[in-house]
Amino acid sequence: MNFFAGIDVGSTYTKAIVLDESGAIAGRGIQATGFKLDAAAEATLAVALDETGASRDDVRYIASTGYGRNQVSFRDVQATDLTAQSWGTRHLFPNTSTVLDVGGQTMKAIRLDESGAVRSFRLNDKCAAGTGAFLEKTARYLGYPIREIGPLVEFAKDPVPISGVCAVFAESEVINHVSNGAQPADIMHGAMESLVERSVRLMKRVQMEPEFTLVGGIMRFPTMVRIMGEQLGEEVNVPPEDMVQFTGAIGAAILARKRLEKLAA
Amino acid sequence: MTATTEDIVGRGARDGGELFRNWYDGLTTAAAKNEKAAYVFVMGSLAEIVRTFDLHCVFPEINSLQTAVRHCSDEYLSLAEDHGFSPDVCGYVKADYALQLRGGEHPMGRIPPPSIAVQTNACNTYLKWSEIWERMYDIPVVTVDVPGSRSAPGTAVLSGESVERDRQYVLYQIKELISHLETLTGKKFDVDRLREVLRLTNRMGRAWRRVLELNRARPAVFDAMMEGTIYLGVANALRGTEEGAVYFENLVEEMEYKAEHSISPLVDHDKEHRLVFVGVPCYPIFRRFYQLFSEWGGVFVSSTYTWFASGGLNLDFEYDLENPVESLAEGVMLSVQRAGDSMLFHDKYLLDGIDEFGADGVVYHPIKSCRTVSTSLADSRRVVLAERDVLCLYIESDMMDKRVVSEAQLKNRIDAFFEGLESRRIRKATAGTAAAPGAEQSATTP
Amino acid sequence: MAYAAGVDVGSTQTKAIVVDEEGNIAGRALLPTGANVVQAAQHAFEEALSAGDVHEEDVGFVIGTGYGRYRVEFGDAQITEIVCHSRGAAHMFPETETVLDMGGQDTKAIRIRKGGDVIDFCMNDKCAAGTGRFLQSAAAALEMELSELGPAALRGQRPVKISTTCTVFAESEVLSWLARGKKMEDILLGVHRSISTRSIALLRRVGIEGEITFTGGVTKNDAMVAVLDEMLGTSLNVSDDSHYIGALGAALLALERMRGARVTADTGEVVA
Amino acid sequence: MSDAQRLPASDDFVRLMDLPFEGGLNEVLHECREILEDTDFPTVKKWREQGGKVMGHFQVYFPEELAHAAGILPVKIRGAPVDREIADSRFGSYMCSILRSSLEIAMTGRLEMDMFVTHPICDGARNLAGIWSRNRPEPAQILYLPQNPNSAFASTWLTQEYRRVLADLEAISGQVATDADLRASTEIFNKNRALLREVYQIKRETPWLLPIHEAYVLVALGGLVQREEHNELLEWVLPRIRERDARQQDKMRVVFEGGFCEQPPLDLLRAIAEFCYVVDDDLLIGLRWLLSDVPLEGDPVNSLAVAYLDDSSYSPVQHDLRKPKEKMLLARIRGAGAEAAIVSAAKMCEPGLDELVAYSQALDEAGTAYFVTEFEERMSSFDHLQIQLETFVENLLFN
Repeated sequence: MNFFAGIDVGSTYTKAIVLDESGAIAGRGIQATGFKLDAAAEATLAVALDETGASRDDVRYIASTGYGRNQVSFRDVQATDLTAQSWGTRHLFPNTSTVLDVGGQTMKAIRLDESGAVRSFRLNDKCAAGTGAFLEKTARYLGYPIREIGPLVEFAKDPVPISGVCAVFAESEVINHVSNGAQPADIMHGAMESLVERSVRLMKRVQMEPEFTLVGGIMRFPTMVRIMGEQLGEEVNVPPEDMVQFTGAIGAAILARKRLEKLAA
Repeated sequence: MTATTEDIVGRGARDGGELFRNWYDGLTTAAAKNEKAAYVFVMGSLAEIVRTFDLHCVFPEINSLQTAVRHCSDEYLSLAEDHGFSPDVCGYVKADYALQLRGGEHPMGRIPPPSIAVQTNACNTYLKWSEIWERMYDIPVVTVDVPGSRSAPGTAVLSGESVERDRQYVLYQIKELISHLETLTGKKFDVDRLREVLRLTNRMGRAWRRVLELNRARPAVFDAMMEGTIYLGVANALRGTEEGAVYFENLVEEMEYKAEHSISPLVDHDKEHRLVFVGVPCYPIFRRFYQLFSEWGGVFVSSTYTWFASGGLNLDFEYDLENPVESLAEGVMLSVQRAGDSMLFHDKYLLDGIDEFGADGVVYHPIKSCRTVSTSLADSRRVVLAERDVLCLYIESDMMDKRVVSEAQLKNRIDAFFEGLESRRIRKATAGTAAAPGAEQSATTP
Repeated sequence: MAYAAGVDVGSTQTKAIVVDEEGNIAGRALLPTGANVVQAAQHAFEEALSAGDVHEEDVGFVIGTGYGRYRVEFGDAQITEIVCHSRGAAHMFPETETVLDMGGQDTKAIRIRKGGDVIDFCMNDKCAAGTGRFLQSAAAALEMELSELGPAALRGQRPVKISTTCTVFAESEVLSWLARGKKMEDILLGVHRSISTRSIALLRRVGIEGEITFTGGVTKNDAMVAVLDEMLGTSLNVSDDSHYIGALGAALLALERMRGARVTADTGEVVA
Repeated sequence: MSDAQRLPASDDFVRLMDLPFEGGLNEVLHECREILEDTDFPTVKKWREQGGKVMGHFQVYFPEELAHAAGILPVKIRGAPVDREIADSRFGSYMCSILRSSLEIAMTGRLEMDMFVTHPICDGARNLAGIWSRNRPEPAQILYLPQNPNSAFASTWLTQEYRRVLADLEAISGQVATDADLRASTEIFNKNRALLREVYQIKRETPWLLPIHEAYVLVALGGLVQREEHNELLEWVLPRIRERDARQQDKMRVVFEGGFCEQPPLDLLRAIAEFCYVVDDDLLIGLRWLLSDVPLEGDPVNSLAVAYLDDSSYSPVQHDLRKPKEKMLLARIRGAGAEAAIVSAAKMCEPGLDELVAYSQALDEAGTAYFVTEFEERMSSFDHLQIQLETFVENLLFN
């Protein structure tokens, strides 16, 4: 039995996906990345293989992606997050033509062509304003762990505006709001709105078209998706909870499979 | 208060607002009737020559700043940024770009599109700006290239003859501009009409200079950053018109009256901190920005904005009505050169300003949008501090982009600035007086 | 016995100091600011009181300073930290003519007359680049305690050139240098140098004169002090209590106000 | 031709570089890079040690023939990736790096000069005249290059402006530049420009022989030595580059646009070279501003002025109705047979950033693949750019 693996080495987590010959997902793994990227990749792949019951030798081709893609010594090929995310997204939502990927410190808008290949893309500038970090800092400041952000903002009644051109200065805005008695839920909601605003702006830069698919860790908040939908005036696709973090790895695995086919041909 | 006081005091602000609205109504009608409009700029203004051909004058800078004053600049800015403009470039340009995309839709009415754009190089961004209209409308863009000072005053590399050459160069270009306008309008250039327009500008200029000068009075008679900016708007929009000239002659009357009766913009004017403002105001929070200073008793007795952005009205120069065209060329050259000097080499101008207006402090407001006025501020500030016993405040924000205007950050700096000014005042007041109880505290203070 | 107090509510820490009539420190306290600024100020003040076991009713005047100064609801007056740091620095190191305060989200360079009168000051504008926060990001990236950074950086040999100025991106740049096999010590040294370079640019903006006193939380970081000393070619005034200087300045100013004498906002001058 | 045989011993100029010609092409190129990246500007120091005068001129263009004829070494001021411990205190937050670092290298004594000239190319650069004169002893001035090259009077006026600057240069060197001197200098610079055109011809026709970062080094050195020596170097190097046995790879042919003023780090160019062949660019366009030989007949100063106005390249900082920038870029792409473009601008560079908008729109309409990126002279990690380049290439690879 032949398998194909995609490994997404992110700054915080490393994700691995194993596809079987049919291209169906056979196994997956996720582990904290840490400093030893190569080891993390190896370990995560092992976890994914356990799930499939396949052995390491059954893996015919391995593609790595994510910021540590070049550190994966046992890879056969590597691809950037942009390429991997695009193929992964396309796998989950075949009609996607605009992808937004908001991560901890990066924001990427990707426009796909009919074939699913990347047509154009934009990355956020080298300043953290308007990235996930902005949201996390706000939450951390309000004393909420990331996982509680989602439930929290559901209770927002009267969102407060957060501009903050600098992710750190945004805190002093938050300080003011807090001490003016604003509710944490409303502040977080405000922060999300400003983050969504920035995302939409980035997507406009790539001449966005529906369907829209949101990937990346930050998008797990339903409220975020709702706000995004409102601002776009369009339904937006979001990978199922258990897939959110794996789109990159899926894409990589697909590329591994495509690549081997191409080489075989 | 006597009836006269009520009539006179604040008249400039009242009438100014009305003139301004009428002016925008005029533009709105022009837009509706598809009448030709020429886009001109405040620095090195070429409004006079344009008026001579009965074209509507549109000042894109004023349109843009109005969107900020009317709290809608962010809509315009983000529309432009959606089209690829960087957050780091001039907000005026971006707001105007969006304005054009929105078919001239503006909080004050509707702005007609340009039939021609006329500019000097007083600001290099003018050139990039009009290239946008060139692409959008395929209209003639005429640049009058004015060579500025080649180096700092005192180290002059300009001999009389090179000044003469520069004058010829500018004059030649003005003549080229005139034939462009003749082609555009199909009208023959009427020198007597120009003479008339220049006469009116001369009248306005005389009054404008008098108004600025009257603020040397103690207490100050108006806030150069707040009211001054309103007056400036009228000066630019209506230069070369009868109503403009009359407006400023009335304004002189108002200011003389205020000086005579010690009427100040401040509630408690014997505590006034006399300040010089350097740069462009913070329009997104215009009134609040003013209050951050006035709450502490700060009044801007002078503002470099009223110099460099007045199209040369601040200069001791009057058009020679015997040779209107030559004199216009000369005026444009002078106003662009001095505007440039007041930025590139402005420590000298500031020192004079500080002395003439008896200022206690200088507020530098460099802005993200404008490198023309902001580039030298951090550096000239050092010179001013070394040359005069004044306190300087350096605060960065923007004149259009609310995203970089952080009131908390501004207030913190402004408060510290005034705490410093207050303590200086007390120190000066008590300098020489016998040490008071507890004075050992200040043993180390010179 | 009468006392005066100063409460310095910073973006990360809140400090309180109580002084007696002679201006000697009677009690002090330091707390994380957290989300509830008002509470943080209150608690710090109470802790300082009990530390010096002083009764609240014996405190005649309280001045609030720092970002949360208007949240010190029990305060009798507010004064900006620029002025308080100047006053405190002048008290702790009388020869001070230049003050560098490195805090959580801003860095301040202040020129003062001996005694504490502010001549000129500059702060980082635009964003938090080059502030103490940069160190926090680095610490987070390396999963280290803030207090471990200094010692590690001091072991650095070849400082890495940190190109980002964004405090948030510092995190990813640190990681990418690690990924490229750079030694953690060298990266940290690079981080310290990049912050110092920016601070020194601020100092030059106000002009460097006389003794330089280093204040704020980052004074606890020996590496930062060492790097600044080296790059400035002089040694900064630093003491174990340097991070209390803002609160101390506020307390001293409070003391003078309390004495009923009319006191200038930012100097020790007392006028009948 | 063997490396042993050295160069014509023409010694009517001062050699400021000591290149290991006997070591062969790669050693020479390596040494060239060392010299170019040395932020202590060894060639300029050497020139001054021998009593030579130096005129530093800010980007983009300066008629260096004038300085050369007056016996002065014209040095192209293009910033440097140095830590800015002094200069940053002289500027606000929203200024580009090249302004800051140019002042830094002067104030830290890395680059000493006898005269500084800037131009009204942008709102920041012209301010250098004032900032320089407040911070530096050497005279600082502005050479006004016309922003209305479409005026019939422009060349007359520019000729006079050139004469004005020439007089100031002569005063510095105490050496009068006769028309004969000026013609001689023009001839040397004509030759230099011809050789630089050859460099770009190689990049267009056989890009695998000369990656962009090597080409850049060769071109840029012209701003640091006398042109005679630069010509000597190019004449030695070019034939040897043509003889290289490098294999052509399957790489994307791109045009790099956005290097007219602040310079991208050499490693950024190297990163680009890993993924693409850069077949044309606007790096240091000022050295190549004049497109063909300047005529040697007639008033030599006037010839230079006319060439600047009527026979010249384009940049975002010159407004000329005859040169709509976006159309010029498309022409450059066509001319070089490129498939894609990297359109970039230096951080905080207003003219460059404004131009990106027009460039993007024009490229979209033309259906040319491109990506937009910002750079800074002292950036040290290029993940941003690399990820975009890789993505481009991958889409060829996987489809």
